[in-house]
Amino acid sequence: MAQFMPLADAIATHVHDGDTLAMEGFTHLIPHAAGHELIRQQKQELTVMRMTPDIIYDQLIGMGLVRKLVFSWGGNPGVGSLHRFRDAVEKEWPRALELEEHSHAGMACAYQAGASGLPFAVLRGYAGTDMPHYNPNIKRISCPFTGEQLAAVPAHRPDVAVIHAQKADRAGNVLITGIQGVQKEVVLGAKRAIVTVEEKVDDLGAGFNAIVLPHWVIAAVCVVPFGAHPSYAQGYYKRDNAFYTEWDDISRTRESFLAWIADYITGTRDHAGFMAKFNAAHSDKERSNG
Amino acid sequence: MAQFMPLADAIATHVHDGDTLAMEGFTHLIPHAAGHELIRQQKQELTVMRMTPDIIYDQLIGMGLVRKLVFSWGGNPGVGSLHRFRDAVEKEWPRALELEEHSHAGMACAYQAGASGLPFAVLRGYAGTDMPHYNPNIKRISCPFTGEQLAAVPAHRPDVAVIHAQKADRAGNVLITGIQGVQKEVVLGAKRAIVTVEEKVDDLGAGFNAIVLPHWVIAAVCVVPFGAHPSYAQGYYKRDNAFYTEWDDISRTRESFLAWIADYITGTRDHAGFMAKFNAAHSDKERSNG
Amino acid sequence: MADDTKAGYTRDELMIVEAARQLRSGQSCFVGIGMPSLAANLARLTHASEIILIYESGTIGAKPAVLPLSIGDQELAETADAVVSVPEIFTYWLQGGRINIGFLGAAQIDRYANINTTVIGGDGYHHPKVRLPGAGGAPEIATSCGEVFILLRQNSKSFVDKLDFITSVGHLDGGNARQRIGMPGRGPTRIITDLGILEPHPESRELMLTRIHPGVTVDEVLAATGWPLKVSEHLQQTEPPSQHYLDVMRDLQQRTAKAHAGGR
Amino acid sequence: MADDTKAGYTRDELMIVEAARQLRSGQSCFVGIGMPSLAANLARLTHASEIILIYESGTIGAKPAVLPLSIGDQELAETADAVVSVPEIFTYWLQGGRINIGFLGAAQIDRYANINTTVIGGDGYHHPKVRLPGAGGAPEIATSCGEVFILLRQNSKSFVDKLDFITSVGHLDGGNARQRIGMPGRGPTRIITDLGILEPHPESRELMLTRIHPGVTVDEVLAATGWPLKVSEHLQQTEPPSQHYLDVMRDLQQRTAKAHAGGR
Repeated sequence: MAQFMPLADAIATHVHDGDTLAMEGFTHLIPHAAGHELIRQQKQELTVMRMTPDIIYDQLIGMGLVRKLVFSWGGNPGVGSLHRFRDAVEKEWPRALELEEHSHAGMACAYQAGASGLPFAVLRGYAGTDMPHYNPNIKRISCPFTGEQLAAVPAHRPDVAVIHAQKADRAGNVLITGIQGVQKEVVLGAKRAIVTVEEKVDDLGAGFNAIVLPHWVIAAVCVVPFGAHPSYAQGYYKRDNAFYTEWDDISRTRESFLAWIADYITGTRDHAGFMAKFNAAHSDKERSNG
Repeated sequence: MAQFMPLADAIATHVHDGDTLAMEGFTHLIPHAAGHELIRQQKQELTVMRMTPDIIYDQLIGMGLVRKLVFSWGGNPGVGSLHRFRDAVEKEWPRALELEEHSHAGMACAYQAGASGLPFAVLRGYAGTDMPHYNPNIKRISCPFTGEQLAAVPAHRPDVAVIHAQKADRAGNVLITGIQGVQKEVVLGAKRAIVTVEEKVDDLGAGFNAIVLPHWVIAAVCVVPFGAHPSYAQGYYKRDNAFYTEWDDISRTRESFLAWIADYITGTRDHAGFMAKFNAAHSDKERSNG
Repeated sequence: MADDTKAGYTRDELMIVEAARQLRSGQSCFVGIGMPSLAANLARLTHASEIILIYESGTIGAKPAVLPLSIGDQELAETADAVVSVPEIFTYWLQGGRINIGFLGAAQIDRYANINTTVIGGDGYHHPKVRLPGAGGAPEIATSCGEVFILLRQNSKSFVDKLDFITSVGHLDGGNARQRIGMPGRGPTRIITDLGILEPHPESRELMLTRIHPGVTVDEVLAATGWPLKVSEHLQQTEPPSQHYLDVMRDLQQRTAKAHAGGR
Repeated sequence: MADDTKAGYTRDELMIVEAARQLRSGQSCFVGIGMPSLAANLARLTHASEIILIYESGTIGAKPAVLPLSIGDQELAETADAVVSVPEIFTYWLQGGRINIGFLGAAQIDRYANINTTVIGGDGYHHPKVRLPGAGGAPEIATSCGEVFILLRQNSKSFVDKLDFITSVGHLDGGNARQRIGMPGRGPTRIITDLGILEPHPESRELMLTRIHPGVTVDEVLAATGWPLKVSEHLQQTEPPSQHYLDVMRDLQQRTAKAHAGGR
């Protein structure tokens, strides 16, 4: 049953050192505030999974909190490389990073299998590629009717799913509007789910066939306005494309990265503090640029 | 690409004798008008699949058009038996009926596999039951990671899918609102899809995450008001529960069944004719009862 | 149907009330049409206001004001927290292990609570005397729900020594048979009939009569069972239904009849 | 980047226009961010108004007024005919065989149009010199689309004799290798570069230069290819881009830059 609580409490209560964590969101609704809170609380030895480990995981990796990454595309969308991810893989800084690498289809199907209570998923994929040589979690399976050879991947069953959504009602039912990614699957496949939302409302106003996650599949709901920034929340705010570009500079060197984290993440108490600082700095910047 | 055409033309063009046909709709949006048209056109030797072959298939079976039925629950919902279905199985009237019998989960997963372009589906089901003894399309499969034994069923890939929906826009994009059943899966898994709709509109008015089938996965769209009657269309008309009860009487004997078909189906030219006759008869009846 | 008793309620009414009393707020409950739906909604309207009703049509958290006549009534869709596809309800929700209680009926049940809803008599599956509707959602409800309640009037036609067909599995041939074939759920934990309640023996899993309804004798139950039914040493008597439960149930039934009468 | 030519357009512009010209109305096209998205939207805004653009974020039939910066921009969701989940886009739509054309880029490509977007150099997969983003949707786009177009600037760093890693399959080691391993799609049918167009030989499937862009010499193409590139006996020259296509493309790019500049 969903309990409303501050984000810091949700992370402290539901995320433990060594957990496998999936923070999903497909460009839209990426739970950045929750990622920042993991850094503030210095959660250790995490296995993190995500189709598109973008800035949110670049930060966790750069801070050395991640032991293993399960993923399918690790870049800064529309900008280029994730420098902290590359530094970890290429130079083992700040530590070596174990990789389990899939395709998008493999990840999506593994999440579906997790949500479906199945131990594995079947897809037509990976054939002829080098990916199975480096990922023992990609196997072949035969169709018992046609004999066709297909790929099998084990289900993703993370300890904790973290997603961001637009609204929760008083009972903790959650509404997702717009691009929905794999959020339903990761919540239903996880042992515990934390959902940050833009706001708590009396009535979701959800039509038929809207994407609603009922309160009883969620452990904690946290009201965190702008909780997806610099990603976007349809109906609330746009993607901060400029910050994705800035991240390329911030994250390029270890020093500038650590300075930014010290300033914006460990140097702020919570997401409201982060947003206040961020907005102040960026309105200054715009003024100085103007 | 969807073409608008009269229902009679769609059935004549896209349904051939011997085809495998799936007319889906889960209580809601059952494509009865299309079923009637199959009877008017006397399509022969059909294999028909449907999770819940209710009145619509009872009529096809009673008219001897069906060679084989693939299904998971064959009753008159909330009323009792399907007498024509029972007569075919128990007495082989008007002909023997081959059965391929699944559970709902098995059927739903087989449709998903069809839509997914996979040759089979995996589910945790059927274990310990007698169903696999009578259905060679239920096999066991091992998880390549855990060794768990699961069930496998072949994908459903019907020649023709037929569904009913609320609206189509001018391009032939179709909106389904409310209980959506397996309609998306059966359309995407079929070689050709016929969709009957309550009305053609300029703009579907579909919100984010609404169930929209794009025009380019549909062969024919037919505007057929009340095309789901006696089933219902959310936002248009309610389920005619009284007719489901009446069907128990109509279908109980071969004679009364054939008389009803002669009167209402082969005795009418199209669905508008059927509805006019049906409404006239039932308003008379109500008067005579009153 | 059972007769009215002097107590002011029928045995069917007692059966429904007793089934409702087994449910608790917060449980997720997979409900079929008919008696299970009546019992689950009675629970929701009395002591278990926060029970979560899930119908296989994809309606999650339905709160119908009147009982549905079909598994996909618009009343269910209009009152649900979420409406999802039928494949999703069977994969993510049922097989996904999200359902605490599954409610089943049956045409036949055996001593290990295996059930038949497929064929009866005649010359086997291909030439039955009576062709029943078939499996529906039952096999996987029986497999994947946390536990299963079966609601069924008790007589020697329905409580049989040997099923004509195993449609859905209870405890198979007993013992730890479910675990052996990898079934995640605990299977049927109680069979609620118009005469009493049967529960599986903790080890053998053979059904035992553990509770008997007021006004029913053990001999009557034994006569209504097609095998030598074991009776618990600690046989208890069911609480009679309270007037409040009877009132709520009858009111729900009347509202339902009224709502569906003006159907056309 | 290619220089401006006297012709009044850059080689990159010619590459994009040429890619757009390969597309037709009515085709369903799986599009990534960047050059493929630019080419596909250019086609939509010119000769192929009824082309169906599908992005892996689940947006089907997107008609963006400006180019998306990410695969899941709200512009895509707001203009799409349908928005579905990411698992659905990969299962029902891509693997389901509903996509005619898949558009891919690459870091490296070999003579059979196999591509690498995973790692380059260093000491193999575990200790690469350059860690690239990885597979994304490419392996299954390459598997399941009716055919695949690859859009890539041509030079000897990207057109290599041997890939450091096979991320997505083109024609493997040639011949009927795709059919042999059960791939439904035809695989890469054309590689559109800033120098010309390469197509697989009908039998060997080895890439051949079949068209060359205006102002480019065959020697230049050979020098930009890390293997001895075969040249078609019927080598043709690409049509220069019409002013209309250039105007529409530049206008789209300007609108895009303007829309995204005011981002915060």
